[in-house]
Amino acid sequence: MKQMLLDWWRIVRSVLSAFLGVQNEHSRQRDFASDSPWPFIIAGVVLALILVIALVLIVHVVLASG
Amino acid sequence: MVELNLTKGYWLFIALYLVVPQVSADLKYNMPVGVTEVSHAVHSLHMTIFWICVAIAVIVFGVMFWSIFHHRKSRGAKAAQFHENTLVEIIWTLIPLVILVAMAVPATATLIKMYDTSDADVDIQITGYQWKWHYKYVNDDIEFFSTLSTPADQIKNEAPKDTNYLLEVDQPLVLPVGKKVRFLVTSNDVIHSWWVPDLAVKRDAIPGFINEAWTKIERSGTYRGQCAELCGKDHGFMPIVVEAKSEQEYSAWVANKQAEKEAAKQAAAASATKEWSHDELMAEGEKVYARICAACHQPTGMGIPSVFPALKGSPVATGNVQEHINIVLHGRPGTAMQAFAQQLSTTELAAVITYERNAWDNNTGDTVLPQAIQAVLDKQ
Amino acid sequence: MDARTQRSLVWLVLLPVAMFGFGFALVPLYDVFCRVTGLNGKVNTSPLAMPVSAKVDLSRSINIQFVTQNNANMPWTFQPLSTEMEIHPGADSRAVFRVKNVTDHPMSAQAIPSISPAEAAQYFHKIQCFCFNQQHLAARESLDMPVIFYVDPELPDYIHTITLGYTLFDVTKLAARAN
Amino acid sequence: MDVASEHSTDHDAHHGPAKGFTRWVYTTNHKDIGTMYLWLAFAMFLIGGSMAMVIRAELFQPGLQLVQPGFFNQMTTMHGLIMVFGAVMPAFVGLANWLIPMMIGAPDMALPRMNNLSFWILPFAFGLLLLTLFMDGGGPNFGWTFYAPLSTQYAPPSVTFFIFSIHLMGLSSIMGAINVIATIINMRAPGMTLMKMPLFVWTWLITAFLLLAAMPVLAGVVTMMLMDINFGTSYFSAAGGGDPVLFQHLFWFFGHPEVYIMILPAFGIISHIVPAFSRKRLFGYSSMVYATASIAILSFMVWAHHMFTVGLPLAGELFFMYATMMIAVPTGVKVFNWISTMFRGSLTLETPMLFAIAFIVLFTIGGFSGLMLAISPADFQYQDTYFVVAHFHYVLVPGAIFSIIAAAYFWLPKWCGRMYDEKLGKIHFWWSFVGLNLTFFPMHFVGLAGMPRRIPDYALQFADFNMISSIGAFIFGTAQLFFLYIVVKCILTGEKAPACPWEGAEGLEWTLPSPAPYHSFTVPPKFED
Repeated sequence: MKQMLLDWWRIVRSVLSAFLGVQNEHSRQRDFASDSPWPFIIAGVVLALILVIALVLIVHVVLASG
Repeated sequence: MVELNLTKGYWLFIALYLVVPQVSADLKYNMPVGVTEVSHAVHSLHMTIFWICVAIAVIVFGVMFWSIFHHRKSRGAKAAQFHENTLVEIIWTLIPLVILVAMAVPATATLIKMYDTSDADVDIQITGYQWKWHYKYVNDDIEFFSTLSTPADQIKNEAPKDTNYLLEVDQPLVLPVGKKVRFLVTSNDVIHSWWVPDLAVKRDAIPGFINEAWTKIERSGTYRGQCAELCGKDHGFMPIVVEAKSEQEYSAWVANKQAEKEAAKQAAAASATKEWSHDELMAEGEKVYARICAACHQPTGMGIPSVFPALKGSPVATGNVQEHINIVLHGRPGTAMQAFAQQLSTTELAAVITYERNAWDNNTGDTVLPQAIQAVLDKQ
Repeated sequence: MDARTQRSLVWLVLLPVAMFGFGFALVPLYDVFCRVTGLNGKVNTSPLAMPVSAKVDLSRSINIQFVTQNNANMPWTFQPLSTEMEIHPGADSRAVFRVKNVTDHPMSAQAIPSISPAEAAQYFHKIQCFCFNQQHLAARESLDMPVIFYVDPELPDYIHTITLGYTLFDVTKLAARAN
Repeated sequence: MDVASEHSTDHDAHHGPAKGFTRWVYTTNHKDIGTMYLWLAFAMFLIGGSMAMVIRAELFQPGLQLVQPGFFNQMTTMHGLIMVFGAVMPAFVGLANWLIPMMIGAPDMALPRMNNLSFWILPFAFGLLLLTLFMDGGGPNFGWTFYAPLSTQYAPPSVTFFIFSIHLMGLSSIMGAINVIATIINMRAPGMTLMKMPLFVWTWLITAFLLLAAMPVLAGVVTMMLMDINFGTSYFSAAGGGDPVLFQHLFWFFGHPEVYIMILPAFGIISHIVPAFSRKRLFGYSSMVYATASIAILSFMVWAHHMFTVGLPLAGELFFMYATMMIAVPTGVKVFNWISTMFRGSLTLETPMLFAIAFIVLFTIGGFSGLMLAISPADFQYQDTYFVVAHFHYVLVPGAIFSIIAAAYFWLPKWCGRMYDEKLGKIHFWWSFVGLNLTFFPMHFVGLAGMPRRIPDYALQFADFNMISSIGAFIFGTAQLFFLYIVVKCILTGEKAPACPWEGAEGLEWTLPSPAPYHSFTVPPKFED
């Protein structure tokens, strides 16, 4: 279970760095050594939705503060 | 040879990028500072972000051109073999992020100010038509069309162009100074966009919907703008002129306008009784035709094939008179042919129909009197 | 074409077909999104499921403006009997619009409502409105059309004026095609 | 003009290309199809360019001198459509067809017959589009963004042909994208893992996914238009419950990924040329790939920044402003990476490198004006003025067009086995550079001063900067005819090019002889990094 959590955290971290557009050689090779791309794609879509929701929340906070 | 002019090119380019905007900022080639609180805010936002971009550009391109010039092979530069440095990359990602947040704060404040249309003193309904604007003072029940008044021969380069070429209208929109004015923008046919740079107001006019905008003009004067959304053939020929008057002048103008409306009603009734001769109607008709109808049906009466029908020898202009009157009064729905019943007086309608039935050797010999038009209008 | 290309081909054809469907799905999605957020001044164009009997807030009065607009040279005359009205949130109010078919042939028209400011749209509830259905008028016929509405008391307090605008469309061809 | 055929060397096993016309009609060879795409793109570039000359000739002075406003609108619309769908996109698909198989060590594209079909749709699509100019009522005159109801209720009768040609172009692009993805995923040489692929292949893989997601939505929009015009539905007419603003949302949901479809391959090309002439590996290869992916994802969240003045609610304006500003970050990363690649490299400045440096400088200026446009309150003054025209021309002309020209100069020796004339190349560069800046730089200021877009005539205060723009436009236009001369001269009489004419160039395509044999990599090459 712990290993699984660790993997997911690594995938999330690498997708977040993808959003920022910065990644180092080492973790990129490790990312791309993994067998199937699907976990990355799912994490990517989920995090994209979270990004959209985060932006909408920021807008509401900004509007609420007036 | 190449390396030298590359550096010269760079300094010329930076000079161009730095000097020209500064020179043009004072000249007429920059966003107008405008006469409303919102336009001042937008102008300062524009200039701050512009200077931020210029600063970043000078630093980034400076480093780039220096390294290009310095590391040329012909100067014996050996290529270093580093090709990754994540720390540097993270830095040059966070710095732009910080700059962006710094820009977003004032922008948000200005935008919130632009969207507050509450408690307006005057409400104006602005309607975009194919190729002119219609203004209606909702509270004072005044409404009129505002059409381009630049004569056609200036546009065809047959006459010298005056200073406000293409930016002058026959009836400008008159607004009070210091009062909050609320615009209700909509459209009669296609999407237009009502834009006056000096007021920093730009709102799309969409058929079927009402869009809101507001302004509070600080100084009296004349402010000119144009339609800012492609709306067909004469998109470039439907300008906007706003005349800001002081409060007294404005209320005097409103009163005068309402009096004018009453007088026009009497005049219409009176002119209906006046005996108009065929030639008088033809002369008046020609003037009205040139001002309104020539835009589509062309001065020659030939129209534009399959876009605007020709009147010369047309079955309508030479056929049944009642049918011809009906089309000019009520227009033809779904086409650019408008209903001119509210736009022209009965005399003007009678004159232009008489002209259309006799000009370009249609000469049906008919004389349509204002009384005939009045009869049709009363029957409605 | 080897097996692997064939397998990826299946997915690669499904994606554009799905996106084509998504393009069409955006139409109802947009409508729902507009209704929920009152985007673009859209307001309900069908009778309310059940008229909410909100309590009347006598302390506050809202100025309702009525504005009319004919579309694409629609010849009918169309104007509100009174251009302005003071109402209390929660109270049912009634406004009348007069329309007249000035032409000499029968026509059908459809009025489209639009509320400004757009934020007020979701607090503006129409119980009965001539814009719920098409109006068919014979030649030279005139008609007074009522709209019964009320404004939700939860209307944000910075809104004091609401403009209800109607645009009148000529739908004679559309109606003829329908029946 | 047989680019790849007259050199079919002996070891080219079973058969060279067929002779004569049938070769080009029935070809399933990725090199021939690439050549046809590139020549079609060049022809469309010159046709679209001539329309731009008509526009700039009319705008040379105030007053109507040359064309009627109705025809002027047709010219602006067709200029936009032909340049976007006819010049830039086919040119990138042509480069993909030529380069991707060679770069990943594949013998050909995954679906050769579909490749042929997706090319041969295009000449008929553009023939149809150009024919609408001669139809009753004229060609499309509602702008390349064809907003309803101007494009539905008030359109000329030829709008249905316009819709059909957009369908054809969309179909061709979708098939092209499917082909590229299937090739990249399945046919890489052993040892060439996803992460060792050249960057041009990476950017095209991501662009292809953008195409598959965006193009169908455009097909949906034009289908809705077709039904509105002919079958009495009212998607975009308020009369039947529709909404013209819905059209703009749908169009720009496709529109913004489309503009990234037109710039991501350019990023790929520049990421090949800059390292080659700096004799240094690309800086931050993985960041470049991740940044491209991040741009692609963000491009679907920002579409409404084209509609700030349409009456969006305040929350919508803020959301799209913030999302649009975020795109500046990954784009910035890419520009910084190119500059770091050049830093402490060993540079030589042949023609491809000159175009690449001009790309970096001028595209970034387009990026800065784009950042200014993202600021929603300021956009109220910029929207639909010549400031926007200056922005997207700075992003597209030195962006997409310069990168395509740079790619042509860089890979021409590989395609036709002959070197272009270096001196003529440099003349072409400086000639285009001057013409471009003379044309589009004054547009920033004329737009700020208040000149709206798409108008055939303007007020007197915009007169002198418009004259400069028009002169610049003719300079830039003639430079591209000169480029045609350089390319033809190189193909016919250029001196023999070695397998790898560029000292710093790396990549599988440079291991092939120049010109690349008709069938290359029939046996997958061993690839070790």
